[in-house]
Amino acid sequence: MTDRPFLEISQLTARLKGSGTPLLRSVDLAVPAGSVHGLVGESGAGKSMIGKAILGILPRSVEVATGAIRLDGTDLQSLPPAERRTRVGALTALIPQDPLTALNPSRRIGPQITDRLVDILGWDRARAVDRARQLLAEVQLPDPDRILRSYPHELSGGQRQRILIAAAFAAEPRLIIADEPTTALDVTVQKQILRLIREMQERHGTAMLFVTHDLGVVSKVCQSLSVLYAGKIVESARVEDFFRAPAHTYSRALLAASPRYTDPHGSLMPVPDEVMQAVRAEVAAFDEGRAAHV
Amino acid sequence: MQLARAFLIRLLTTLVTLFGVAVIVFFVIRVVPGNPIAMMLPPGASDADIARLKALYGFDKSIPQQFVIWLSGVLHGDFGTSITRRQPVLDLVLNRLPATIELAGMALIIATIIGGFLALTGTRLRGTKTEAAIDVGSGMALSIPDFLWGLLMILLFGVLWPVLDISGRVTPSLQLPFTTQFYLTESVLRLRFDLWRDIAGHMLMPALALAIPLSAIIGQLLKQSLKETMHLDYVTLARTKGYGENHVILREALRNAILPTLTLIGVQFTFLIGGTVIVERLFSYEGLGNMAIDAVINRDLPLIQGIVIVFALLFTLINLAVDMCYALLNPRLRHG
Amino acid sequence: MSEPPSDVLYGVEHLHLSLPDLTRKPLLGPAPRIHILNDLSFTIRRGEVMGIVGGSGSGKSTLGRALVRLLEPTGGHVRFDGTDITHLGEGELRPLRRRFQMIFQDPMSSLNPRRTVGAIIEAPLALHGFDDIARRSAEALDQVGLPRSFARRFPHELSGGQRQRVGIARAIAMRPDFILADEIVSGLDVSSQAQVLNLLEGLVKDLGLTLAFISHDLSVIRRLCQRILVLHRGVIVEEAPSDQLFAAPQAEYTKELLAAIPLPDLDQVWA
Amino acid sequence: MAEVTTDARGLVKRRLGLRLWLSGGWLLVLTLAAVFAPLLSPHDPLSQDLLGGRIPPMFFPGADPTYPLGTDSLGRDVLARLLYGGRIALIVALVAGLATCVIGSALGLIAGYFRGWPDMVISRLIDIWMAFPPVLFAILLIAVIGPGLTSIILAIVVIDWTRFARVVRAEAMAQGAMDYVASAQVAGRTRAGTMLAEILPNVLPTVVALLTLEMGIAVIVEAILSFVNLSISTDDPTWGGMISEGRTSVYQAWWVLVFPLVCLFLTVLSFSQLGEGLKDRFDPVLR
Repeated sequence: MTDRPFLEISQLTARLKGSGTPLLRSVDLAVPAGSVHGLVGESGAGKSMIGKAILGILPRSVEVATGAIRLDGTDLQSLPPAERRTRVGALTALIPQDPLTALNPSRRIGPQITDRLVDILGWDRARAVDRARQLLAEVQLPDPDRILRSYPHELSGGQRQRILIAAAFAAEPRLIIADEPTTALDVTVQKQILRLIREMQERHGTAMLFVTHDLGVVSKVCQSLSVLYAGKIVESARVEDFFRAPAHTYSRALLAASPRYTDPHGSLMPVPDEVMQAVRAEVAAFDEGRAAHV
Repeated sequence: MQLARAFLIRLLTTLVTLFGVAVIVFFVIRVVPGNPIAMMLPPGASDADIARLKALYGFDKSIPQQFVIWLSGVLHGDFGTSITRRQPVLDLVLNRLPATIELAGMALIIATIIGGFLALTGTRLRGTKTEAAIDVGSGMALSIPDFLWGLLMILLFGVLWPVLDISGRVTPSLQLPFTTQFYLTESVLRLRFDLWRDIAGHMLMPALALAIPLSAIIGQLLKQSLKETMHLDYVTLARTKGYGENHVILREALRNAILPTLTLIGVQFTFLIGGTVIVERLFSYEGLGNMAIDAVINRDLPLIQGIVIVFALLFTLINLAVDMCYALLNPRLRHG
Repeated sequence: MSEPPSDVLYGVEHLHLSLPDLTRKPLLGPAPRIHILNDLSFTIRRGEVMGIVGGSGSGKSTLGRALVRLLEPTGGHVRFDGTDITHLGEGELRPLRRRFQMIFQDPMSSLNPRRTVGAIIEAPLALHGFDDIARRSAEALDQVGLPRSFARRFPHELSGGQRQRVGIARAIAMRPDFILADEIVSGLDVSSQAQVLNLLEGLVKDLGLTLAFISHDLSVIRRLCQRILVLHRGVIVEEAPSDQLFAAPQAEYTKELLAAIPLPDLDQVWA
Repeated sequence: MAEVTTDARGLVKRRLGLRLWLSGGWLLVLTLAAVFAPLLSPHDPLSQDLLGGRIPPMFFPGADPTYPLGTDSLGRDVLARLLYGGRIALIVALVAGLATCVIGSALGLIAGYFRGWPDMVISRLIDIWMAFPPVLFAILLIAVIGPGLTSIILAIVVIDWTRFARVVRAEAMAQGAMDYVASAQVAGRTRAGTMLAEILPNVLPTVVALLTLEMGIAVIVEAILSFVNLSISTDDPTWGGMISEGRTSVYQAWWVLVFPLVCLFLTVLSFSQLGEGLKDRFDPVLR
């Protein structure tokens, strides 16, 4: 692998159209090929927004104001829309949150796995179907031919999540964005799915951006992480360093607020008001600094 | 199995509904104060004449007795004889029904095309001024009923800019070589496009009057449904695969968006057929509804009963058909 | 050591609950029944905090709703403070209803969107003939740490954590003996989760409440509960004091559940 | 995120605010005109002048300034008939609209919230009613009970209660599944109490929007019945009667058709837009 990170985001700023409220504040991020990077934060912190900005699926009310998103060195923001779309389609994939709504209920599973290969990458159909079959075996789903012919409602939630993982790896993407892929699942199923994602990621050497609110999950699947507050990265660190000693007070508070049954009195601690005030002040100071520069 | 059971239950409730309609219309119209028999006879007819005629039409029996006789007749395909027209009710109804079906069918086709176009355009251009204009326009269009659209069209295309005929189904002087009453369909099949043009010209305004509110409703419902579908994860997923907006709307969203609107559109279509009654009157179009109003005004009880039952049958059949379509289009039910 | 009977607030014996499966109903005759709860027996003692844990489909919410008689059990007995409430009609239940309250999972659904927070808290008080309703509702807001001015707000004008506090205020304003909390923190961010749990912990102590706390999250349960009931597919697979359950889980399912939780901790053996 | 929704809301509100004012304005003008019809009418709406038939309205050749909107074929003043016709239209709209609303909503609420046998009965009735073509049903009823203002109102209530019942039933069913209903039960509220205190406020916005819609529909039904000569009496001035007459003489005297048609258009449109506007303005959830 090269030294250069596969995904490189620099100074990415996104805001609401109209009011101009900032949603992402100068986000810098680098994910080397084959490595898993976690994005953590509470709801509204902008962690999903980063993935959406890369994939080009931001809500219409949101615009990217400044910054660059480089995939393999090419800045996506400078590409014309149609080219950006096919490039993103060829190089990346998404594992969505809710397996129950992420498959089209009126289409069979087969085409939903192969359509990208045929339509975007120009494979011939037979080869794409072979590939789909092979992937279904890889995610440990028995009887791939039956599944390819099935409709989503004929399969269980766990099966559907496996299919979505298979579909994500179908085109050998270089980067996968996993957006809370196990939040909707029971903890025992979550474990199986997380292990499967890890295995697949390692085998295919894919870079991964793993969006989650659960620091426990991060400690199990990621090599590095960024903690977000109000669209700003307050800390980026390697996982070993972070869980031994988080650098930022907000990160520390977030870690102390996380549930940990092994330590009933040292976990689920409310974030102290001073910490909230401090991190808010930091964001405000950042905004003022930007305003002063402009 | 599941499907067969659902279908059986629907069939049963349909029969209950039809029976209810029959009971209500039968008893309601027998409270009519005017005496239909008296209207048939010349002034000065003897009491004996009246009694003879009453017996002929069965009006001398008690109302429940009359109902049983009528119902058993209906089950044998005998809807009685029209008092004013002195012909079997079934013949009269079957003679007029095709005109109404063609009118309603044309209106439905127009409404689906316009409504579908509005919904797709509004979805494709969501967030723009075009979408806002479609919303406001269809909001107004659907609050104006067919009756007013018909009158407006008479003024616009009948009087102000007289390009279309405002009354009748076909120009009376034309020779019609048709064997059925489906004039529009038969004119196409016989390749008589001269006649087709005349018939379609007569039909266009009443059909448009019926279609405009429905097209606005279809447009709104389908657009709303599309909007909800466009937010679902599988649509987002399709975008990340590299597909463009048109593909996403047409292949991923449309089919799933149509399903929930289908049942609603079925109900709206029955409303449209209900609207033919007054629109046919407005355009002197010789259909079932126009005949129905005459029948009420003339107190032609057997004819009223027959027409109402036929309408009810039509409505329930449409709802049944819509449910079947729903089941066929929905993989969840098809492979249940 | 057996407790004297007056110590038992809830006594549940051989509780069964099944619902008709209308999707598989034959044309004639009754629908087959889905058995959701099978032969559950346990007690909840006065002043204790009981945790009920299980995955989706375990029947934990159904059990909760049977305890506060939102559902009628199909078999067995539920005794509340000595009264058999298993099959009581609404009329007979009404005087008892003040004494067992419930906090719901989704405050967006459980708070009437078209009533103000004040009205939401006061309506049950009025029903049960409390005096000084305005004062009681204001005090309830104080107790859950919301400003009194919130009484004039509508639910959609609050944040998730604030809404859940309103749900708690509504329940404690009635001065109940027992509160059932059904997954009340699962929709919240970790920081609000911690706050709501702290609040509930304090209220239980201050008001001498008995609490049944339903959750899918064993970490949350451990923080709050003295005794834990593990439910799996409608059956109690394990019932134990909290410390004992975490120190030495007995049932296979409990072990599996514990082993699956990803702790924010690099030393955990997980994979 | 919160910001953008408020913004969009604000935009919509401004647009609807305008709609609310326009529609409310027209209905106010109409109400005033109907109330003060005797003062505003230059002529008796019934007095005929066979020599002064088909006088065109103002600004057209041959117009008579005392007949600002012209006369019909019997020489009756179009403006006077329009004003008096507005009275009847408004009475029908208010009385029939409200009666339909109360009866239909009550049945829908009971069916949707209590379910069980009341729902079975009411739903079956709705099914039967939906199998009738409504206009034909109305005409039939008027033929049975005889013409007159009361008959019209009665006919509208009988044919249109299902519109409310259907929508309110569905809405009440959806609301009944919400936890705030379970919460009311935990609090010890009776079933009927829950229906009135918890469910009703939540279906009310829908009911209000339907009510104004129904008022517009009532005006139309009255016009349709007058159009087929089954309304009040052939003499009394109604918009539908004027339209019926105007339809037959549209080539000779377009104004007899145009003015009542414009009034009907504006009234029906205003009623429907008023409902949407009110809902948006006064519903706390949308506000």
